[in-house]
Amino acid sequence: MKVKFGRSLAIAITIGTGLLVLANFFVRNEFLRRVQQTLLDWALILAAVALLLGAVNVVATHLRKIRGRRPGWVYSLFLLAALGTVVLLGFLDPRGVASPAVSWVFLYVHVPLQATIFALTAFFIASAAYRAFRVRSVDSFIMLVAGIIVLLGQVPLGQAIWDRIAAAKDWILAYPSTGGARGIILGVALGTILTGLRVLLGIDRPHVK
Amino acid sequence: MDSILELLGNSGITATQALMFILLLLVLPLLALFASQLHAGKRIPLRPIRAFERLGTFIGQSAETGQPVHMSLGVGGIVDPSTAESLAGLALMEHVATEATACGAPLTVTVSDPTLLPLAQDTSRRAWETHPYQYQVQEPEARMIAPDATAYAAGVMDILLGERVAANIMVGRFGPEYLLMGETGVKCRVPQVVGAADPQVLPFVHATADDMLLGEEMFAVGAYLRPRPVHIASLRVQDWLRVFLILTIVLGVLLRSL
Amino acid sequence: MIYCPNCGTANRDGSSFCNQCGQRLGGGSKATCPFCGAENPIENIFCDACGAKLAPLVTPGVEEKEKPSLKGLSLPTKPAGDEEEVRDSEAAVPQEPSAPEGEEEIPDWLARLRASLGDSSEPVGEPPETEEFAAEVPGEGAELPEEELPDWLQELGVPPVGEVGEEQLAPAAEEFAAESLDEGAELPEEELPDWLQELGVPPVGEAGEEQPAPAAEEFAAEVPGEGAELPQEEFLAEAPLGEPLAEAPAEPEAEEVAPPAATPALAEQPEAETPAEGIPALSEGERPAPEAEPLAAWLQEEGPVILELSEEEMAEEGEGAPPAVMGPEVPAWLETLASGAAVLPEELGPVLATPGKPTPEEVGLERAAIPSWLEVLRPGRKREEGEEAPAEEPVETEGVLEGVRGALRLVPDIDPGPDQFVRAVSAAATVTPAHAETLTQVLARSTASSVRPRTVPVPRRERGLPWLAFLLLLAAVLIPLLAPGLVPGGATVPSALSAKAFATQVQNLPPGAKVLISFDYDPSVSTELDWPVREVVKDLQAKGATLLVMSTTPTGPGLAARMGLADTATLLGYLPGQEMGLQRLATSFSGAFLADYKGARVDEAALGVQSLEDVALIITAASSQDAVRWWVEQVGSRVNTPICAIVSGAIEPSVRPYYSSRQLAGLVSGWVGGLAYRQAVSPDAPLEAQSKAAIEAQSLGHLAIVVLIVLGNLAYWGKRLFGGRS
Amino acid sequence: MSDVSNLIGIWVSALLTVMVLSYLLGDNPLYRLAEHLFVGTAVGYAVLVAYYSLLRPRLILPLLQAPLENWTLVVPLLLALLLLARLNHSWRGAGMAPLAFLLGVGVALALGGALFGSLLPQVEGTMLSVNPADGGWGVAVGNLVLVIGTVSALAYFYFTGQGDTGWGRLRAGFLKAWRGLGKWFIMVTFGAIFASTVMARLSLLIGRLQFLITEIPKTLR
Repeated sequence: MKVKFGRSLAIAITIGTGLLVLANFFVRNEFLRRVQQTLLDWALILAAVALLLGAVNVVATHLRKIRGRRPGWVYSLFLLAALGTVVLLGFLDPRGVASPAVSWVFLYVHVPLQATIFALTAFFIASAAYRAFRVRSVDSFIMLVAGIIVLLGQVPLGQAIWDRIAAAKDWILAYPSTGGARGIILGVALGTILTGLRVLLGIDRPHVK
Repeated sequence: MDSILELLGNSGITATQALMFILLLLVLPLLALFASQLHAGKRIPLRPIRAFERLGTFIGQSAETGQPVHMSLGVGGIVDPSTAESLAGLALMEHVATEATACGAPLTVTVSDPTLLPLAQDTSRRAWETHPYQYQVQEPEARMIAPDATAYAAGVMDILLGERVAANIMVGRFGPEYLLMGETGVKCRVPQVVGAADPQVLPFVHATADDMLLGEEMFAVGAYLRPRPVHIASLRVQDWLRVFLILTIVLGVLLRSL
Repeated sequence: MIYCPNCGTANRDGSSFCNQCGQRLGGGSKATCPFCGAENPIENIFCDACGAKLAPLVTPGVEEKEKPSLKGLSLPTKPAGDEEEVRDSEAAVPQEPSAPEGEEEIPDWLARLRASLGDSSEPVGEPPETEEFAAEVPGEGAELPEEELPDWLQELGVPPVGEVGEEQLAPAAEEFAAESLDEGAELPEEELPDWLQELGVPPVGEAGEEQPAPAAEEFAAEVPGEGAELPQEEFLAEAPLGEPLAEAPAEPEAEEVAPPAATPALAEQPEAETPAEGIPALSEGERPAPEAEPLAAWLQEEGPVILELSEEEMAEEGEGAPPAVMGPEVPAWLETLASGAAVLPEELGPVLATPGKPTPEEVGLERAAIPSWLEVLRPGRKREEGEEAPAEEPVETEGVLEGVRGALRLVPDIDPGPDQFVRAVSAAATVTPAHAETLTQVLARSTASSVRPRTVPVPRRERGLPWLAFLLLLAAVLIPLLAPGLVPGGATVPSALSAKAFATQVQNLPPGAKVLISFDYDPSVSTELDWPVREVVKDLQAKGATLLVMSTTPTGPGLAARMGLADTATLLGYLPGQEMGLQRLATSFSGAFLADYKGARVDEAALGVQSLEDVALIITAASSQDAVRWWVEQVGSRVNTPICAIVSGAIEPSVRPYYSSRQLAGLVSGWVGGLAYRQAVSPDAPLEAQSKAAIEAQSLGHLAIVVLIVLGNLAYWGKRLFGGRS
Repeated sequence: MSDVSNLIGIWVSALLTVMVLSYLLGDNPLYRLAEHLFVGTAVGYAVLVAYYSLLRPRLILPLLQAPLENWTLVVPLLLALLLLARLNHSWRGAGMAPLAFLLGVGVALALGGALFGSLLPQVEGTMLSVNPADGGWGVAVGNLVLVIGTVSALAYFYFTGQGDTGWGRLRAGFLKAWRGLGKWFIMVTFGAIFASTVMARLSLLIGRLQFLITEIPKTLR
């Protein structure tokens, strides 16, 4: 009984907040806008709380790994150490994120790591290119042609090879490529609308037990 | 007509808003209509999507080999515009988790956004609780890696490289960091099923996944895997809206050109 | 009261599992690995020593049903009602093992089995042929060449009963079959569940199969026949494929329970569903195979165990000795059987359909298979610690069987007693149909598709080509960086109108104008965007503009601070809420930023900015098209201030439309765009050497990618055209 | 920040950069160490941001400093506590309410965003003139290609089929052709996006390498 009530309540909350927020898209109304603003502020706060929960989850996961001496547990030690250090530095200094210590870690540890790991995608893109553009069918041939034109059209070298290539690249990007992308985006929008409606109608309730 | 618009305008509703609202309202009766048709026994065939068919294979393999299945719900959350993609991932996850527990395949679900984590945890718990011998099977593990997209990708790479994954299923919102995960999966020769919606990412999904759920297809999970009349009806509505959009565009182009 | 060792919760006496946390209670704290014999902590899922999987896939469920209904108290393991029923039905079947000989060798349940068999079957059990059979069994089993199995069968991993039956059964089993049928008929009514009787299946015959062990004479007599039919070793070897099958062996217990009629569900379902839906062919005698297969798998698995017990050599001969553990598990397919009708057809249908015509005997066997097993096998009691389960016999852990390992879960130290079985069965009967369905679907699918090799290769670095790709790219990028000036085309940047428009916007700013810069990118693309942003900021500062710096990503302010903007500009900090945050910012600037980067309160009055209209120019530096879209849609539609964007090259195609539609007043994309901007602002200033080198590296890098694409195609077509022949 | 800390910083970041790049030689402990450090700092930094940018200024300080003015914040505070209650397993159910709230907001945002952020502008943007009189032949042809591309790519996703009545079959054949065309456009898009991404990613790599090549020698001087 209790559970059932909880469920109905949860569904009601979802539908209620959903409709309130959604209404703003359709009506320009000062009161509704303020209600929505309040709800969004609350949601932000809750998201921040959820982040704390998530951090607890991260810590717990790695603690478990360390306790179980599962493969790679040593790395988990470092992960926790890094996490702990950053959090500690941030909370020791009232300036928080802006404190010199945190800034230093951010500047000299976090940024280079993130930038370099992301830079690995350059290599991954190379090996993906090796595989992705094989001409297996008409489809993939089309992809190959479009890909190579755009690839060379972006750099001076391409223009040295064929002086119209930049124009060809621009044409592809402006028309056929945009067309395909729009089709995909519109499709996704349709899917999103129906997915959203199902939740707001209480048909899908991923959050209710 | 003008007077209606004026009336609406006075109450803060523009013509486009009214139009969109009508569009949204149209969906409801259609949905009800198709659902009732389905209940009455009408059959609506669905175009085959291979990724859905292959999922079970991978889970079966996982059960046989004891290697875990990794499922990623992407870097989206549930309080932002990527909510729908995250929900699609959750819907698929529910299916995957149920199948995995059913045949004893270990499953690890990772998320990046902390708001999605509780839902993933509940979903895995739910799948596990429906198992008749739940205490003899492993509950699928749902965990967060990091809220930052690149860090998340790095964590997933770590799982793919280090945990001998039997299959990698990724459905949700993905950004440019996808390539880090997708290509690592290829390198480790992990079979991958990936669903993503962002056109910026799709070429790389195409290049790295064995089976992909391209854009809109990822929202069809409910209809394909847990066939409920409402979900199939909802796909049908989607198709009708599609036709409506196409006609609108064509009409618009004609009006503009003439 | 039993206190849970794990969480301390008090559980009712007799509980097997903690009702709070699921910890196994009283069952001993060690799990013995059935493959290597190592002792593992009870909570281990994989054996510490050999990696075998210890956790059962599905064990005879002790509790599942009760847990939900009662909280705080875990029920005694035996529900009274069920138990009584069981007892009643069991009354007919002697429970105590009356095993004549060699108790040490034979696990209790076997003994009991024997006993039960013995009682009923002794009269029947000693046909003259027994001896021959016995002799034949081991030999044949071992001999079956794999080639005999049709490919599809192999793929499916289903023991080819049909074939086996035809080839081997036929000779040996003919007489046997006749007999076994007779035997079935002779069996006392009490023992046979109704449905069994209806089927007219000889329960004994099947039981016999399981126990080719010579140890028990009576058995031997019965067993040989069946044993001969089913080459056990081979089956096992193949078993890895068919998970369901592999697991099936576990079911004996459950099945045992079923027969006693204690579990109406089981009894009924087999009757109604199996014959009717699942295997319509059976009754016709056309398709014995389908049914036979599931049985076969079972039998085989069980068989090996027994074999090992009695004759170790046999086990060794068999290539894939069956993992001994199977006993206690309830096979998933059984459950499905119990719960849903359709299982058999789906899984077995295709498999069975193909094998050759079944001999009449086979037909009989098939029918008998499921039911009789259940009845005959009656394992179930708690193993004592230290006592070795049959499973623990040294079984081969490698080779074909390996795959099985994962599929078969071991229940190392619990052999649920008969009562538990009952429960398991009744549980199985009520198991959510959805679950059963799911399982069948999974199984059907996993067996049906042969697309991928069954065992997933262990992640391993792919050698060769990716490596080559990495190297090629690295070389292409490094050479120009170290030795600029080599690349044709040089560093002439394609002039970009959008970058020029950007420059114009900056240059036309009135002196002292307020400019809002939003760092909407994160460190991952900082390498690409930092430089153009720095260029723009430099020009803005040269114009004496007042910079307001914000970010829609949490890491953005850090990046801004990194450029020294924390001191030279007003660093408003992180605006949470992405799109919604921007919407709010557009409608009211005040209140959007409660505290700036340093935690100080933002004073809009001092800034002189009450709304975004007070700002002369908005610049977003973005790594995702979403951020640009938010600015354009949420801010651009509400505010008249021009918006310019500095974006990563990757998203230029998606962002450019906003420039074309004039929603963006200027656009700089990536590094190259930054150079174009630079040239537009000061056409005469020579490019720095570093930028030149970077552009050339970019050129050559693109060329390298093109080369890789070509190589990829050469490799692909080469393999396709010539690979087949070589 | 002092020069010394800067110097150390540059060396640390160079070291970390090299550690990550060592991944190219194969998955190795150095890389994994760097990667775990990265994940750790990312989570830690996010926690700090969540606290200093959100919780403190938007929830804690207002409630502490002016509880009466900000009494509405009690609601999120309660919801937050319910969410935190999830930490205790038996209280997990309590988290349903805050999750329901978040989901309601999120779904509405997604739905509204899809309608007004994607559907409307994209449809409007596709209603282009294909009349050469408006912008010349080049533009007209281009627009036509764009419109056909959009429409056919959209049709590519068609999910549901029709019975095999005559009309259904006709429709199926038509749809098949349409979908094939849509696939081509989608492939062009893939190729173009792939290629333009190459540019951005190569820039990143070049940037990192330049950092190693130029910054390190500077510190040695």
